[in-house]
Amino acid sequence: MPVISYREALNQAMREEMDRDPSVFIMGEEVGHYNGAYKVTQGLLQRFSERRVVDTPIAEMGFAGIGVGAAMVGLRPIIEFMTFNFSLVAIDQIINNAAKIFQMSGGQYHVPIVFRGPSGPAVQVSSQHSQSFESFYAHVPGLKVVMPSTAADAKGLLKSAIRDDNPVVFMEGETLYNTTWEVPEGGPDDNLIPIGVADIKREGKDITLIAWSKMVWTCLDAAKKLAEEGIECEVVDPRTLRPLDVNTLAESVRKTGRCVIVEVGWPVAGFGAEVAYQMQKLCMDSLDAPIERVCSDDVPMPYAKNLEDEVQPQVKDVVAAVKRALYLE
Amino acid sequence: MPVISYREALNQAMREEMDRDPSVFIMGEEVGHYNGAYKVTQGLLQRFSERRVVDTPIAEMGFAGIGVGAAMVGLRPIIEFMTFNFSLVAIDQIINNAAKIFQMSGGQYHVPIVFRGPSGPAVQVSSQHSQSFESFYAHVPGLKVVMPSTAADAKGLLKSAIRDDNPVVFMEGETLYNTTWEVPEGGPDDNLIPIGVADIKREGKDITLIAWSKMVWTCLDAAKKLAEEGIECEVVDPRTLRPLDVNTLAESVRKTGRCVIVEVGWPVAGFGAEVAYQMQKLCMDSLDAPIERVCSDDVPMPYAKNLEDEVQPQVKDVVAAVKRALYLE
Amino acid sequence: MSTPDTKRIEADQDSPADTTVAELAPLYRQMLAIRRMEEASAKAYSQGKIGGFLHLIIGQEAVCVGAIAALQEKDYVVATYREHGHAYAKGVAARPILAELYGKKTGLVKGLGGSMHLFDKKTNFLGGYGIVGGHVPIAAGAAFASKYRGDGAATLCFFGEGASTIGGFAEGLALAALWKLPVVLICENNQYSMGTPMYRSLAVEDVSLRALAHGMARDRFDGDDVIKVKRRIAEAVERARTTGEPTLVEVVTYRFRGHSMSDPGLYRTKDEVEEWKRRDPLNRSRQRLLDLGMPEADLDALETDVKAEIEDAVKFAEDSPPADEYFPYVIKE
Amino acid sequence: MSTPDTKRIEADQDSPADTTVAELAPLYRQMLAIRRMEEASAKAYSQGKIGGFLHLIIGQEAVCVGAIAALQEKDYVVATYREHGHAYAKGVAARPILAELYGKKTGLVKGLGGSMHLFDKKTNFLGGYGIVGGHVPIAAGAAFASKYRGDGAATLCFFGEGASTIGGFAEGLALAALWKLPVVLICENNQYSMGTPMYRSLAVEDVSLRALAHGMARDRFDGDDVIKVKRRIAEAVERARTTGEPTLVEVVTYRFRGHSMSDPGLYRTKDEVEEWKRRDPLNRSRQRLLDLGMPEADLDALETDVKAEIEDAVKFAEDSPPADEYFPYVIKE
Ligand SMILES: Cc1ncc(C[n+]2csc(CCOP(=O)(O)OP(=O)(O)O)c2C)c(N)n1
Ligand SMILES: Cc1ncc(C[n+]2csc(CCOP(=O)(O)OP(=O)(O)O)c2C)c(N)n1
Ligand SMILES: [Mg+2]
Ligand SMILES: [Mg+2]
Repeated sequence: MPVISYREALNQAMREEMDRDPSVFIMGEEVGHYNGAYKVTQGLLQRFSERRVVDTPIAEMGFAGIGVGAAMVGLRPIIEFMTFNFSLVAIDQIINNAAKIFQMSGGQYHVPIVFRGPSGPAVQVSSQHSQSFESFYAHVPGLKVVMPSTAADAKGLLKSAIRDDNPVVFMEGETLYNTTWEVPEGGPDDNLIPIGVADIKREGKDITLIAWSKMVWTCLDAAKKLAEEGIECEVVDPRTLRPLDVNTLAESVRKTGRCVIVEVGWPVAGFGAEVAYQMQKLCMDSLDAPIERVCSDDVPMPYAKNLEDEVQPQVKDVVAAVKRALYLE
Repeated sequence: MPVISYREALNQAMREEMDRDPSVFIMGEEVGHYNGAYKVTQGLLQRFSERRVVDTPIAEMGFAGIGVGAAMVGLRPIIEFMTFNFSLVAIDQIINNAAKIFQMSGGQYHVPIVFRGPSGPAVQVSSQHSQSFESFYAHVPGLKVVMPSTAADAKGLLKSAIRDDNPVVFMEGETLYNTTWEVPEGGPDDNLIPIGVADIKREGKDITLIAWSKMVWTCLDAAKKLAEEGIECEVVDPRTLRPLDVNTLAESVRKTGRCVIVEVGWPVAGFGAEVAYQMQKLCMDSLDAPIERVCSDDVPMPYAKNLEDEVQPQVKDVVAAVKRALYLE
Repeated sequence: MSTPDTKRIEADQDSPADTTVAELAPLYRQMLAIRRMEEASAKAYSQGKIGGFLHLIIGQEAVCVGAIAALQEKDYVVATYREHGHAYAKGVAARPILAELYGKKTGLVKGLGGSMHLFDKKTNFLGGYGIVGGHVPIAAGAAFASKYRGDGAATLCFFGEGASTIGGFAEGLALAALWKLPVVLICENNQYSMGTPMYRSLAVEDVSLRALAHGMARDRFDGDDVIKVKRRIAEAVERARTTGEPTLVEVVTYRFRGHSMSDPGLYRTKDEVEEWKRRDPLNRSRQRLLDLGMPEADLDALETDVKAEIEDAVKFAEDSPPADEYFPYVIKE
Repeated sequence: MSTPDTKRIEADQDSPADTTVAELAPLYRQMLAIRRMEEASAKAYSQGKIGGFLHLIIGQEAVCVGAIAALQEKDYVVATYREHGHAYAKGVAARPILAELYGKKTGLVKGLGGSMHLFDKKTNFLGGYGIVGGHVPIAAGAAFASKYRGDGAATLCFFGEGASTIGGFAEGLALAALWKLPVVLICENNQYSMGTPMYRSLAVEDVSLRALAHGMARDRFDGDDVIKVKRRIAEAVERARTTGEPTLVEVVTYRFRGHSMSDPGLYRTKDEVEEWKRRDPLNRSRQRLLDLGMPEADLDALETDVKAEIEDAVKFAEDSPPADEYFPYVIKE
């Protein structure tokens, strides 16, 4: 299987879907002539022209809303946020319009739209540019929320998101674009990954690590380390936060009896809290220890590299949490 | 002790603090000449003039940001959102500016501001006007989030919020304004309630009900009903969601061994999930049953009264959850 | 504040636009039906049969009726929470509108949206929205789609003067101007934003000045004469259809009732309201029809007919079964 | 698009504003120090000693230096992420600025903010902000406070032409105009928003047209001559101080480097960049000082002095201890 980058996988997904369906177009800041701030839309303008690859001024609320309106009357917009930090100025369009129009119209209008872009901290871009808002979008009925961790998931899930008849918030890992993974080849209709299905990224019997996006990689590294000490971690990646595949998660937790949730964002009312609620509810009898959570520190992200590293969840933090959950400390 | 309405309590708190401190002013839509869309600012314009009671055009992002700027240079703004549903168009100012300026400036500038207004569903105002976003604001370090359930808490906590040197998101129950409670008399500096301290609204030994804002009333009604069947519920009201008084909550749960969390908003990644995470973490050994959650249905709010009632958590739903937690069904 | 660029409202009380009975009568009928429908809703609201917020358009009927009369069926309309009249003018029947206000299963949106959220796909009525300004980008989006497909449709977007200060409007306006989207942005300036008179919410008295910032076409006139509204909006629609260019149009009008049923409207003097009631667009059109030679008897017949239509709609709403499902309308399977 | 109202940029290459060595020399020194500071940051960035986003203002120095020269100490300045020069011009020393970029404990904001978030309470520098347009209401808020207190201070708010399409700017502008807040909104039009040239982001070439929508005072000119910038901004500051009225000012300028260090700037032709480098505001001021009779030797001395100042600041940053705490700066106790 060809090994490609997360960036290239997303690019292929959009290219294939735009080839397949003329109603799909992409709109956002610098997506065209600049080939994307993170080069995810590389080459799309050349291939599809300015009609379908639309560079926008800085007006997130405006172009997010334009996407919603266009979707209502039959187009399939992909709205790129340069980063999801900037989605806060457009969040009203996503929550009050995109998520509710199917309901408000009594099922007459649906909104097939994808809001995508990088999410989570990059490197030293400070507090206004280092945020993870997945818990905001996952909170809202009417939306789907997808957060792929690998190139293969990114491609298969973005294609499904573009074909979905509902608004999908598709959050990419800002630090994952250069990561590579085996991505199966095939025709435009092959290898789609259904939204709402979790994936076991590593099997293990001693403890379940639940993580998404970048934190899956952190958990896999921690699992390797712990394996050296004879501790077998199962790493489960929900891939989709809404709808959440609670059964796959719960099955693993019932099997291992222990659970550590790892997320890159702030702890309080983060999505990890929801996962914790579900797991204690579904697995209480099998739990041999309280569910542990590893998150960023509860602070705005500092600029200095040494502080930024301190704030973010590291492999060592996951290892420590696993040992607490196993009462090894 | 005089019994006054929640609305009057908020009005007194603002009047007293504006009398005490000339740097306090209130700004928002219809707060002055109209005396407030919900009449919470009744009489303030008359007493303090247009200089300190500022009617605004419809521009939440603009006047929320003006409040932040004014707070940076020494004023103490109270920004009223006609309802917190409209805070979504201003949320970038709250999260990216108000919550971060103290950190971004390395502690040089702080932002003593209160964002207040009604939150949660009213009656038949449909999906765009019936939302509860406390989990959004509680997620963000740099903010404090207060949600009083009674007139006494409303007055004591709003006075504390206005005096706080940090941005405080003060969410009032849209359906609580006419509720009454005993509110202690005293001077302008008396009876302040510290932010971050939970309150036990009813004592009981069999099970702990955790709820805030309007749901405290629902829980008290459910507790009465259950008492008739000999089930003694302890109703704990955190009053402040950030910072959360986990110890008081955990103490109660350890005592009763059972916990039901009741919230008016959507279930997924709601603040109840955070409470559940904390309780299972701190009380796992004392828990005799999984933590239950009672929330709104996971849907945008419908307009029709019968459907709206179905969607929202009712006393009967709390009663049923309590019985599930007690294995009585 | 009035500026050198302020477009004066020409006082044209006595110079009505040229028209015929054939053109005006149906528009008068629509305005009257909307008036009666609004009155019926107000009555039902006071009887507790309609809940939530109820925003009536009584006094402003000539704006939505005249403007939408300039459209073809394929054209789109996007409106606010004050949109019963716009839906009716676009072709939605009184029955599903009133049933919706009653929260019935037979309502236009199955009792899920209520007064503020009427939507009708058959007539390309893209909906009523409750977040001020948030619907302007949506209208620009429908226009974007028309340009993308080259379907020659135009989109009308209605909003109040109070919306002209919010970012959603500003961004929708800027993008429509930059991309030359076939949309007509119609500011229904009823001079109040809830209890706030224009002079406390806008730095200038002329909302259409916003167009100058973008080199966009603009127009501004009073909304008393439904035919005049139709003519002037038709120019903008034509511009959208042929050149694909947007227009910002301000129509000065007045709401006779409070902002919503819960607003007593104490911030306006009786005289002011009376003065505007003297300019009632319905009386004006009725008189014009008589002047044009429409027999009194025909007018009476028309009015009886309207009365029957609305009474039937009320009965339909009253007799319809309550709304009964919402889960199927969260996610499209 | 150019409209009838477009303010032409008068080509004044040969008609410099009247000034003296005493006035110009210190401004030239500031511009030079900023240029050297930016060059030093670029070098440190390429050495990996500075991380994150680094937005340089090289080529635009005359705007922040000239504008802030029109201020008093009590006046406030609010800027974007491209604000090293603005902080320096307001009186912040090169040492804490560079130490901040290095992420050191001795940095202006203790290593917590970095390049995009410089703040300095001593000089009333209200900060550098990273969300485009989000800082405009904050500037209006500082001006609101000045009006509330009657302290006679003015606030300058800097932003790029790319910010003129976003809601935060539109709402700040509307409220400043309505409430007559003593703020001067300065659009540093460097003709690009990242890789986007003006004609793809704005419907009109004249950003100051935005003022017409609010009956607000406006001005528009090129930013080559630091003295001219000072004079024209002084007029607006005077207006703010005396009448309390806001002004929207557009200054046309150019950035010689990419949007940030990670942008190669391939979207511009070499010729275009060269053309603008020929208009370098620093060379222009240096020549003007010579014409005004400043001895070459004094200029050399000034330049050596600046070189030393920046070298010292770099050394200070290099030798300072790393940032070491962040918890105390989340909530003020
Ligand atoms: C963003 C937002 N802020 C506030 C409100 C509350 N609100 C509803 S209608 C209204 C007044 C709107 O006035 P205008 O735009 O003139 O329209 P009109 O009601 O006069 O038709 C306000 C403030 C809202 N719905 N959305
Ligand atoms: C709301 C928002 N959207 C997008 C961005 C990403 N971004 C940062 S700077 C920039 C370009 C700004 O251009 P301009 O306003 O002209 O200022 P300049 O950088 O040219 O000084 C963009 C798109 C952002 N920071 N905030
Ligand atoms: Mg109005
Ligand atoms: Mg620029």
